[in-house]
Amino acid sequence: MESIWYKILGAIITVIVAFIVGLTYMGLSRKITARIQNRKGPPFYQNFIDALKLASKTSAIHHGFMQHIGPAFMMITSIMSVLVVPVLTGDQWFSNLNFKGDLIFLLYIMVFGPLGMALGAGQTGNPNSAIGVTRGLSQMVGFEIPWVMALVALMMQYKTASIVDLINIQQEQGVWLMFSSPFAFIAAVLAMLGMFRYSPFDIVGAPTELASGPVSENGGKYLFTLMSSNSIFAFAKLTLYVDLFLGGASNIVELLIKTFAIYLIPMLYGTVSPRYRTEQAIKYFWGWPLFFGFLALLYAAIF
Amino acid sequence: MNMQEIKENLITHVKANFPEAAEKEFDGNRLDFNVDKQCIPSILTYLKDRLGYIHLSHIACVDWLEEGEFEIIFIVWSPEEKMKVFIRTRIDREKPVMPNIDMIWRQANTYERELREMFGVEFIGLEAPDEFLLEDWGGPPPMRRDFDTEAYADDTFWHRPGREDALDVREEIIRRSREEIPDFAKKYSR
Amino acid sequence: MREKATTLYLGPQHPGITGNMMIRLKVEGDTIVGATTEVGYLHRAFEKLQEKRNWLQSFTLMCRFCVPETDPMEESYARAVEAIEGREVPERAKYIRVMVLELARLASFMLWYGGQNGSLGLYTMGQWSVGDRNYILDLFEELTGGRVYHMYIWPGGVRRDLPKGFEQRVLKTLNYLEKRLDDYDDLMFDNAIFKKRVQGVGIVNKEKAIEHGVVGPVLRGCGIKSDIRIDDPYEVYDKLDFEVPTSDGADIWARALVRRREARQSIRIIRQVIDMMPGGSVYNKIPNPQKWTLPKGDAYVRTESVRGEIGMYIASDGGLNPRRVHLRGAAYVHAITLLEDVLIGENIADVSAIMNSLGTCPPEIER
Amino acid sequence: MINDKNSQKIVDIIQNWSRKHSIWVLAYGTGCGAIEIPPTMTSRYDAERLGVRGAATPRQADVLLITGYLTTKTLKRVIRVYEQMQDPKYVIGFGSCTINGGMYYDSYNTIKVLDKYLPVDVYINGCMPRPEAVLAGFGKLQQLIAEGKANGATKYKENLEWYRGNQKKIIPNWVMPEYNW
Amino acid sequence: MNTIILIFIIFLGGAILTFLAGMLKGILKEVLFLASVFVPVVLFFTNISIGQTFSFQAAGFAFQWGITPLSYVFALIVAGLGLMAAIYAVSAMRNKDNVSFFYFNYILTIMSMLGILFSRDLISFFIFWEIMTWSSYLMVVYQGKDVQTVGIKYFIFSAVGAYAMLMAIVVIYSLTGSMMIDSLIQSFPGFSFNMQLLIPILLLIGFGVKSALMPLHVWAPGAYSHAPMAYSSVFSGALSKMGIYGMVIVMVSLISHIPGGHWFREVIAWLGGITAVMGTLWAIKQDDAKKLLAYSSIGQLGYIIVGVGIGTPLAMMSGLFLAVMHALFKGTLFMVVGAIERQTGTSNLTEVTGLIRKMPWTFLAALFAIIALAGIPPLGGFISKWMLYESLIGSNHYLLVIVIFFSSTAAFLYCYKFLFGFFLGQEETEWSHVKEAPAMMVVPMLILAVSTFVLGVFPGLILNPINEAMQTLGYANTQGHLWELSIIFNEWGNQIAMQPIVYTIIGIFLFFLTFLTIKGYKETRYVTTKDISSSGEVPKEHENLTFSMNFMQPFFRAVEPLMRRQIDKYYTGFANGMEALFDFTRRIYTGNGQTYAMYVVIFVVLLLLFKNIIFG
Repeated sequence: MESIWYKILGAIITVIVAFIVGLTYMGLSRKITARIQNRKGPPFYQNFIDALKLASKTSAIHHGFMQHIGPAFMMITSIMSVLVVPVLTGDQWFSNLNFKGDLIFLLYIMVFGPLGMALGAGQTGNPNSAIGVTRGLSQMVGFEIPWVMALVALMMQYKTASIVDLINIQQEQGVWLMFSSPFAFIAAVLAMLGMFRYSPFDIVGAPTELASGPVSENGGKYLFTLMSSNSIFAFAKLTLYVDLFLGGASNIVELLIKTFAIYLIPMLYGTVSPRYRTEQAIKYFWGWPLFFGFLALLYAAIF
Repeated sequence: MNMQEIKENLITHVKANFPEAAEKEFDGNRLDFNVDKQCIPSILTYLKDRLGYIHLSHIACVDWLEEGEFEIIFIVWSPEEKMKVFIRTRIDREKPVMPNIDMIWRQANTYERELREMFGVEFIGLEAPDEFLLEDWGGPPPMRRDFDTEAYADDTFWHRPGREDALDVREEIIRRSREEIPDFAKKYSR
Repeated sequence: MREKATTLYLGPQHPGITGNMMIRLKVEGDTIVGATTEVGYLHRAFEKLQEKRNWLQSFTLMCRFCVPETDPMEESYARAVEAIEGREVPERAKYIRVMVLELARLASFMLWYGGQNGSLGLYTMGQWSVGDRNYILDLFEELTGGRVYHMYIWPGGVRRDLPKGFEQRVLKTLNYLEKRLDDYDDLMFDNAIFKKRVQGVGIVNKEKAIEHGVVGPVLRGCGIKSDIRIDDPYEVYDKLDFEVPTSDGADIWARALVRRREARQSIRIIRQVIDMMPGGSVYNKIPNPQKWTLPKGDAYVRTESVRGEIGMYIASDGGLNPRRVHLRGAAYVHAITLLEDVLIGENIADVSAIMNSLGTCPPEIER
Repeated sequence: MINDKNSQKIVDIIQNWSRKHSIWVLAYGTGCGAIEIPPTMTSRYDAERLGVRGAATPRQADVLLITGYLTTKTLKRVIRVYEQMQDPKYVIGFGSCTINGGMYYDSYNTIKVLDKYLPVDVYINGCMPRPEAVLAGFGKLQQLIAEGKANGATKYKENLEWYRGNQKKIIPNWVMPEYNW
Repeated sequence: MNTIILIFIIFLGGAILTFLAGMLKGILKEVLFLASVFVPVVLFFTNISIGQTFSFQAAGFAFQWGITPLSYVFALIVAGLGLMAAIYAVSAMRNKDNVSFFYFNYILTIMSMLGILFSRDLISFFIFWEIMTWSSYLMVVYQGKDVQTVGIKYFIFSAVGAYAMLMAIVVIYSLTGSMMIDSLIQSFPGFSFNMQLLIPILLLIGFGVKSALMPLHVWAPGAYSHAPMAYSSVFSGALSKMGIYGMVIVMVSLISHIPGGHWFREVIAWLGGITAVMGTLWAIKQDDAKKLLAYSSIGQLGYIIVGVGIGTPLAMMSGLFLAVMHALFKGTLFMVVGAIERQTGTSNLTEVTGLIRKMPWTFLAALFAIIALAGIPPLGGFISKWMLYESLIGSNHYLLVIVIFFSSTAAFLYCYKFLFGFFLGQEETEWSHVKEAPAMMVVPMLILAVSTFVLGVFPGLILNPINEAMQTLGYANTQGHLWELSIIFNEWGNQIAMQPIVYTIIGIFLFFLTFLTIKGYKETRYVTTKDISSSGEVPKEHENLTFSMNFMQPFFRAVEPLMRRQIDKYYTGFANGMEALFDFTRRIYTGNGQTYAMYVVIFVVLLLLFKNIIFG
């Protein structure tokens, strides 16, 4: 019984760490983007101030119960993802209840929140929200395919659906999956561009088109919850990539370095790209990423 | 063909078809025709289709309050001949009615909407929403000379007190010109 | 009864709108099936106010017509007044005017770079170009005292002569900007995604252009070589050597190409003007403004701005005030009937890009 | 614990500090002053280093920036947008025209004094105000927020009838949903 | 008296009595109807045990009725869903014309489905199959709309399936001399290879029609959407499972025994995969909720067929589990549509908007069902999806898993469209009069919806009978290494424990729900959907602010090449070709169903006559 409480405590700490790291990364990304754009940029802790500001907004409105609980759904997804993904290998405090780190479960729990959020956005009655949601769902169908191909390739190659096992395999072999199954890595990274919703795939909340899309009716505490959820989710996704392809991390510094290296890819790509139209984004994912996905499957089938 | 020949050529052509058009020549590439309002669509169509004046550059309206008339000026431009032609017409100020020309140039629609709203000129058969620039406007067409905007503004809006003191700025200018120019500003003075 | 198509309000409070106007879009899916523009959010009744101001006071109102590029308005007003009065302008003033106009064009192009890319989500471009635009505004500030409102080109010449060494500073800025324009090309025109987004979108073909009276880069973007500076030359443009770029695509991409080359032509013109700059006075003195009357008559002048031709009609009744001033900017034809027409069948995602590409500037419509 | 006076004070200080350093400006260019907003936000002046950034919809924004003259038609939209914003919210009047009508003092279509219709926290004067002036205005607003004096929204709530009366005087066709808090 | 025969007698008697009671007005016929469904179902649950049989001789054939573990699983679906839908139907069909005819057919359908499951011999199997087909056909044309197109399509395909099955039965009888299913299974390995191919193909045509397998699915969208919704939930939830039931027997008991049967099953699985993708894509395109659900059913049946077709223990388990889940959630969804259609008068997703505050309970049921349909944890749909993926990956079906995944990701699009179209969006004044559906309609929906949740947390409840069924089909016992009460495993031993997941989710949800509610409680206001940030403008009365037309257009631009052709067109082309070929029959061609059926009969008879020549 006692161990369960320790685990829960560890999980809560993990979530807090994820929240802090996620927000810091977003702040750093703003800083780096600013440097690329020839300006000083906000301090790296700017996002904490923004979050605190949103949390200290005194009033809030909602258009009904679904919108009220939409951010809570989003939180379920992000926290569950953090809990499923093993953060540090072999660390008692960061074993975070992971439910054996099942990949298929992770894929589906990742959809839970966006769909709940989409219902909340739908209830606002704002057409921009609904259009944003349809775009987001369409784009999701786009990038999930190469992403799943990469995962299926890994699962078939190593006969396991568990992230923990995949990390162990990497540590036993002493080589990262990034090198031992390169095509899966490429497909997954290309799909990741869509997952992080930086330019050119920021079509969901495109400000100049939809005025921030699904979140356009959310302010104050709702936006705060969404923002925290996004930062936790970003951390979860980054950790997942590190676990799958970069051999996991045994201490927190290694984890931070690896996740940030991964995080730079979509961010830097985003600063120099305009936004795709929805169908162009889908077609992009069904082009080269799909090709690499097939290569990954082929590679997995042969070896 | 120099400018003078172009003008003469144009006058002959227009005169042949619209004998009542009264021309007036100017320096440079400008030529005016005074016509009756009924032949506005036909003369514009003629200019556009036959003589290559394909660009409607402007439609302006001048309120000659004293004479009780609006003057409406259509300005067309020929990219071939590099010539501006002014088609002018005068209409009654009390009952301003004009033929519609937005089937000749689509953008005329916008001009006509503006004239309708700002001067109260009615264009027969103009299809456009009633309001253009103003919303819920209750007063007379505001661009008419007899509409006093200052009185209306005083009447409707609240003015911040203090503005009337600054009416005469000359004293202030004199006062300021005696001030010493700061050092950093000296290098900019010539 | 409720309509079938969804109504989507684009503006006035919307990040994607170019200024304070509104487009009421009717959409089915993400295809636009109907568009109505609504303007008038910026109607200040300049023309009415000018009837109350004297000829010089009217001049200060002129630059406030449309802010991205204020000098063509001043130029139009000055030339119209000069045409009615028959006032001569010193040669040096003409050259300075051309230089200021072209600098203003360049500044406006910088803003367009930012707007066009910002509408497509490439914000880095806007940060670069709008930041670099400050260097031009610095020059303006030195010359006229204002960053945006210059009130520099007035009837009879320009308000004051160039400061010492101003030409060198202009050339230095131009050298810098020329390098930066190459950077912009790398980011924007060599960008495959940008190309994908804008090619075949927002088509204004020749027929439509004639029908709607399209002007400026939009007209040149559909292959018609038309530029007021060449067709109806004013100031000293007929003495200068420059090209009028055209493109055949008729879409946003074609218009972007036209603007890209025009920005370089502006730099070329400024260099020539600085080379050819004569000496002499910069203005013919106007009489006491309180008693300044113009003869009865009217004038219509046209000036090429970044968005296209600006036409100004001024009628004088021989009094102290203008009888009637009527200005029509390029957006007056682009942003209402043409925009409503072009938007049908386009994607919601492209509305903002199309507006930027057509050069809609609401204050020009509403005045 | 929160009800305790001293701890409430500390909470207030922290909250005001965060509000001060995170100012989300609603993307609404109401007038010609909007032309100096891009330079303020971009590389040379870079307002983002002060925590100022754009917000797409009124629900997310903190500051309504009235960039210049307001026509009666725009005023209606501005009121609508202002009432949709969440507390605490601030208004910055930008340019001479918001203060006393500026050069449009006799125009029939623009309002002359903004604070009759909306509670203005900070005025930035000039025609047009330079980016430095805008930054200074934001600085002033930050100062007011930190001191807890930027309470225009409270004033608006308390004097809603007076504001409403002024607004309805110049907007004849009042079809907006009622603002009830 | 034997309980089995008692059940059927009550069913039959109830049906006739209800039909006769239709002359009388009032509550009597409703009570009779409910009783005649309720009593046999209760009898089934209480008095029937597996292995019980009842046999008799008639007309020279031996008939045997009894229940096997496999049919017990399906009988659970039929009995449970049949009962719920019956309760729902009483309220839903009140004040409709000709209700007693509906009741009559409904009872007959339930009876015939149970009959199919009880039959141990092919004759009674076929007879019940025909009763089921006929009663469902009468239901499809019950509302009298588009009988010429929809009804005939259904009729023709059913007839084709039935005759194919009949032909198979004839062949089997000629080969074995027995009508028993068991004897067929026993003697099947001894058949010649041609027969081994012919019999399963003919049977699969019959079953494939009912389970809407890809080239045979054409009838389904029309038929599902034209029947009364109270019936459609049974139609899609239970009746289509009869095809699956047959397929399971054919796949496992027959095809496994033929050499190269592995490839045969691959083909079926791929057909299922394509069915899933096309069904999903077409579902996204529909604007009518009934059609959407109909296509969605086709897609979901595709998953089941994939699971059954692959046939590894995990796959078979997932297929059967999804069959149960599909009955639950699709039954609920059809009921939801029925309730909304009853309250608003239309089921068009582009017209109805913003019912969430008007019909909250219906929304709750729909929400649960949709989450289950989308396969999102922790509801039951996830279990089946998870098992399906793991089985596909475990059995090295590289591409099929991608196809299935594409289909199930794309399914989110129509899931959202369904919920958004009916319940979310602007609350328009034209629907302000709408009230919540009567309790008799809401309660069955909620019961079914909640059961998806229960089965999601404790999948073992239904995996237990499935496991038993699979053991009789020749699979090893999977309890303990593939599933426990609330834990499921894949073939490599990776596991998903549902209970801690559910508790964590509920914990997080409650925490943030409390946070969102308590924080600034006094200053949090509800505003109407008209008060949205529409760019500062106040929308006009007649303007539509709900986004509903061409909902997923950008997606369709991307998948355009897939959608270009309709299977329907091939059939039309085929029919046109037939017409040209039989040009001389033009005089007797009347354009109605009988003629088409005639073609089929002639074709089948010809096939039967020349079977020896064709198949040697």
